[in-house]
Amino acid sequence: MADGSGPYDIVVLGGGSGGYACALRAAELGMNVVLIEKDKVGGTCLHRGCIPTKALLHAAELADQTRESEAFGVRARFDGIDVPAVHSYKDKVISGLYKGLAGLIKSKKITVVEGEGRLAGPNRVVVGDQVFEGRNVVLATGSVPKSLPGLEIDGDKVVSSDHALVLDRVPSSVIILGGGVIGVEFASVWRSFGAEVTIVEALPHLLPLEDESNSKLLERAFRRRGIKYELGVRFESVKTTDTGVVVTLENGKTLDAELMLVAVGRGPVSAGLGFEEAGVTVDRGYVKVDEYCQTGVPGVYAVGDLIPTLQLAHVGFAEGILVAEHIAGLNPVPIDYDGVPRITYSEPEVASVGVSTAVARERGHDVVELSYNLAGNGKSKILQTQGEVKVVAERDGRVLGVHMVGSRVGELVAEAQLIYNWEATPGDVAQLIHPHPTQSEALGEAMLALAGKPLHVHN
Amino acid sequence: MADGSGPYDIVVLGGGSGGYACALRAAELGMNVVLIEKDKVGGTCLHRGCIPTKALLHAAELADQTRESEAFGVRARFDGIDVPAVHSYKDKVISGLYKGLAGLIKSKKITVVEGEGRLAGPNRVVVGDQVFEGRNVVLATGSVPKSLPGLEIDGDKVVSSDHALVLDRVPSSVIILGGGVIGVEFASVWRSFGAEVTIVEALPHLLPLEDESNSKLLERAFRRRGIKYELGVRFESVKTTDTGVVVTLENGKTLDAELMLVAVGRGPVSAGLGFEEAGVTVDRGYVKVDEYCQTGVPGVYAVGDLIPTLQLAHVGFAEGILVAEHIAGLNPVPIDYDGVPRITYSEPEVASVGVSTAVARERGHDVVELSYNLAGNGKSKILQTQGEVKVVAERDGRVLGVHMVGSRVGELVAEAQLIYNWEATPGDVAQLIHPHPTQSEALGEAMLALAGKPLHVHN
Amino acid sequence: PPQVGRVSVLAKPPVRKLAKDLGVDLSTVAGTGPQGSITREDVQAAVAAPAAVPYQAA
Ligand SMILES: Cc1cc2nc3c(=O)[nH]c(=O)nc-3n(C[C@H](O)[C@H](O)[C@H](O)COP(=O)(O)OP(=O)(O)OC[C@H]3O[C@@H](n4cnc5c(N)ncnc54)[C@H](O)[C@@H]3O)c2cc1C
Ligand SMILES: Cc1cc2nc3c(=O)[nH]c(=O)nc-3n(C[C@H](O)[C@H](O)[C@H](O)COP(=O)(O)OP(=O)(O)OC[C@H]3O[C@@H](n4cnc5c(N)ncnc54)[C@H](O)[C@@H]3O)c2cc1C
Repeated sequence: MADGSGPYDIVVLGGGSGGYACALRAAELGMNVVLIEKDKVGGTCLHRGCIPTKALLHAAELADQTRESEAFGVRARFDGIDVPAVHSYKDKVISGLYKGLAGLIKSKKITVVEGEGRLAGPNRVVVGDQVFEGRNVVLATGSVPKSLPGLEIDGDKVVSSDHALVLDRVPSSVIILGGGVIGVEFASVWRSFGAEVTIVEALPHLLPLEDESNSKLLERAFRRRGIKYELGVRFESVKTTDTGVVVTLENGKTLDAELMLVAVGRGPVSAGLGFEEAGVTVDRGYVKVDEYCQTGVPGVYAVGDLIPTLQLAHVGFAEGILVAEHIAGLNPVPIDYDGVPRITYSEPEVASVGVSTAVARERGHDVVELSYNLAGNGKSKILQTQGEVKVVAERDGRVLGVHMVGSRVGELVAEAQLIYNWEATPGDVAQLIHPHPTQSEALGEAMLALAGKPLHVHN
Repeated sequence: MADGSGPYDIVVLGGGSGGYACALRAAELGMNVVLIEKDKVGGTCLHRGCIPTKALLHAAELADQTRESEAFGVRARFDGIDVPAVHSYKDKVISGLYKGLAGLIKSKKITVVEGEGRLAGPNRVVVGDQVFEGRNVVLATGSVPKSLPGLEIDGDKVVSSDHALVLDRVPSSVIILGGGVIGVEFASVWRSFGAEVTIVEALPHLLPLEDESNSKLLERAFRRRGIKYELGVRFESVKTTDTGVVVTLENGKTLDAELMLVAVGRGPVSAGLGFEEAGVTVDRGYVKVDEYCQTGVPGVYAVGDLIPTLQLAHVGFAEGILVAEHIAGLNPVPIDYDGVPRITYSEPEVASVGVSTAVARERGHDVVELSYNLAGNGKSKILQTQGEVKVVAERDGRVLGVHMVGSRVGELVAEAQLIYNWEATPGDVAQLIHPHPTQSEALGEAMLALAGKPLHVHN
Repeated sequence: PPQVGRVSVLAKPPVRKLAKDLGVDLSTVAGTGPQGSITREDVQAAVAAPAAVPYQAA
């Protein structure tokens, strides 16, 4: 390991999605990079976020399918969830990817420093008594679970996603505070595993950042699955008892359960790390940056969950790459954040890219929209999933947004991402016929219909 | 129902994918259409093709998952296949879609005639004693299972896909003659249902129309699944016995099994229908057409499996639509058949669009290619599937082909279809970061690597 | 009768995106591709030839 020498081309502080993507791209571009990580490279996403949740969600899918397989002619008996086995499956996925990532970073000759770093000046990061000088510094310290004022997460009966991911049992009942992506995904897992689940969300809908049509379809599906929710009502307090928790809402209603998951968002990791002292502007914990992820201090950048853009791993990747290319003088194109695909991996999945109908109208577009019901889609009928693909477009113009609900629709958003970002019109897509029978046909049908040539569209 | 009057704008003979898509599009364009079908609208695809096979494949997926769920922490016992229940699930999917389609056709005011039609002149189709005159006639009589010279399909021990789809049991062992899409899909279903399966293919690889890399990956996966195959060897003869069949290959080897499926291709339905008498050129059963699906006889078109283009439902759709638009004078763009996506829905799935490396080279392209192993893809690890995404591109130029193997990769070909048909370069795609964690990222990673900016690429 | 979605500027979607990234107004570009469509090369040529871009004071 390098001693605290330097100067490096780039010192990256934090080895999560944003930090390591930046380090990898910079190394590829011939730069001399040090990556400082206090825990494990891969960060939240690999160890406590995207990957472990999606492993749980896959086990949940298998549990549902095993339970329901008789309707498809497959005789089976569901005998319950083996929690230790779920964890060992999940941990094996993580450790495999972790090994791959660590090897990759090593192969690119990036210097990895284990330890907690602190910004000690515009181009200087200190780890213990080592000092790392860099022509550029990239802040990528990520985020951690937030709570509400006065609400203490005890890790036992009141837990965060970090705890929920290593829980040693399937709780009999759970209250989930927060109906955003993380809350909804855990609700889906636990319900599939057999728990009674109630989500409490202060805003009027689950997944409040989604187009309202997506939220409503998810709510309908969750209702059918027996997932309960209290919408448009605020949490007031929680009391732990011998057997669990009693939650009081502001409307006076009380709910009890074995466990409460607090999923009210994640806050940036910036306090006490010397950012402001070095001249970096921090606003409610978030580092402020321009479209190239530059802070106000020359040579200091910030990426990922630390900055107030979408908290998604692939946003971190994109920002990390952008910064490396910007430093290398490659003149990269700034990220269009509307064009970043979003997926909630619950059952059913919810996925979108571009803007909602409401936002498109606000921006003054003359909007046309079309919802294609998955009931008309052969593959969705085979999977026995319900939902829709909704396309928002400018009249006689480009596609402005795609919003989808249904099992497995997350994979369809990659196509929608190209359509949105390349400013395609429904007619551009309608000229091509999608493969039959796939779920992607539903997107194709919506485009055909918007282009004035509906095929399998039932009114 | 209209009596044999007319003249119609279009008389469509055959109500499968090609015929009904043409009728629907023509009706939308304000034309007066009669659709003649001797059996059920929806044709092969809906009743004896795409849809029933994919329902069986989904039941097969559930059987596999139920068997293997313990490795994911889901305790379950697989108790076998309930064949009547599989059929009733499959039939319910078909009947739901059939009802939808019939209703759709009716709502467009298309005249549907039940009966067997015959071309009785350039613009005249006869059904029994009714005569339908059309300014245009579209031949869309589709295809039926073929056999080899001297090989009789008895429907009992030697069966076609038509019989296999209604088989009342899971055979203990099957020999499948033909390693094309249909043979491979049935092999996959039966193996998942517990049968011993051996495929016999005269060409050197399974799925001989795929890029060799795809064929080899499928062969490897099938070997692991215990699906046997004999490649590069011809069938010589079959003898039925009390308990099944004994098959002799040209190399002298004999194989026995309870059943033999003949899946050596499908032949066009054109004999005895008056096509040649009306002046239409027929070559080995296929109707010859130009790029607008016009036969040599003015006003007579042919679409779908009846013409020597790819035998796929969505090709039928595209051709039917093209013909309707051509008749309406809309000046549609001819189909680029290389740009039609192909999927084999086996476990694992195989999907491709564009051309293979070999064809790209033959055409004189300076080819670069990149294979992204699904081992580096988080979502594929979660699904525990193996395979790859291979991208073939012109050096410093457009993408020429995408070839994929792995569970669920069929849905990814929709994105690849846009990339191929819109002549995108890897760099165009690499500018956008795919959603994490999805299988579509594997395609993104391949594009990033080809664009000179690999992200999660392990060497 | 319903019309097929027509694009005012004939260029494939990725080419439209490229033009946007490079600041090229497609309505000022003459297409040399099939049916007068604007190709990637046309867009790149428009960037290279300053005459095609409206004059801007420094
Ligand atoms: C439950 C859950 C599920 C999620 N699911 C998804 C999903 O499916 N898809 C998706 O796109 N996103 C998902 N996310 C979000 C995703 O995990 C984050 O957007 C992403 O991890 C942000 O990357 P980052 O690099 O900014 O921060 P992080 O991944 O948080 O990485 C920051 C790293 O910096 C290190 N660090 C912090 N401070 C210091 C210091 N002072 N010195 C040294 N090292 C330090 C940390 O140890 C950490 O490794 C999920 C998040 C959670 C919590
Ligand atoms: C087992 C199997 C699986 C398949 N899976 C897929 C898949 O997953 N994806 C895919 O894209 N393709 C698949 N195919 C291929 C697909 O089914 C065909 O490409 C498609 O059905 C062709 O459509 P068509 O309209 O040309 O012909 P058909 O669907 O065969 O329709 C022709 C119609 O014409 C009628 N007809 C014939 N002669 C007359 C007459 N003289 N008078 C009146 N009516 C007549 C027939 O009854 C029939 O309904 C599969 C095929 C099979 C056999």
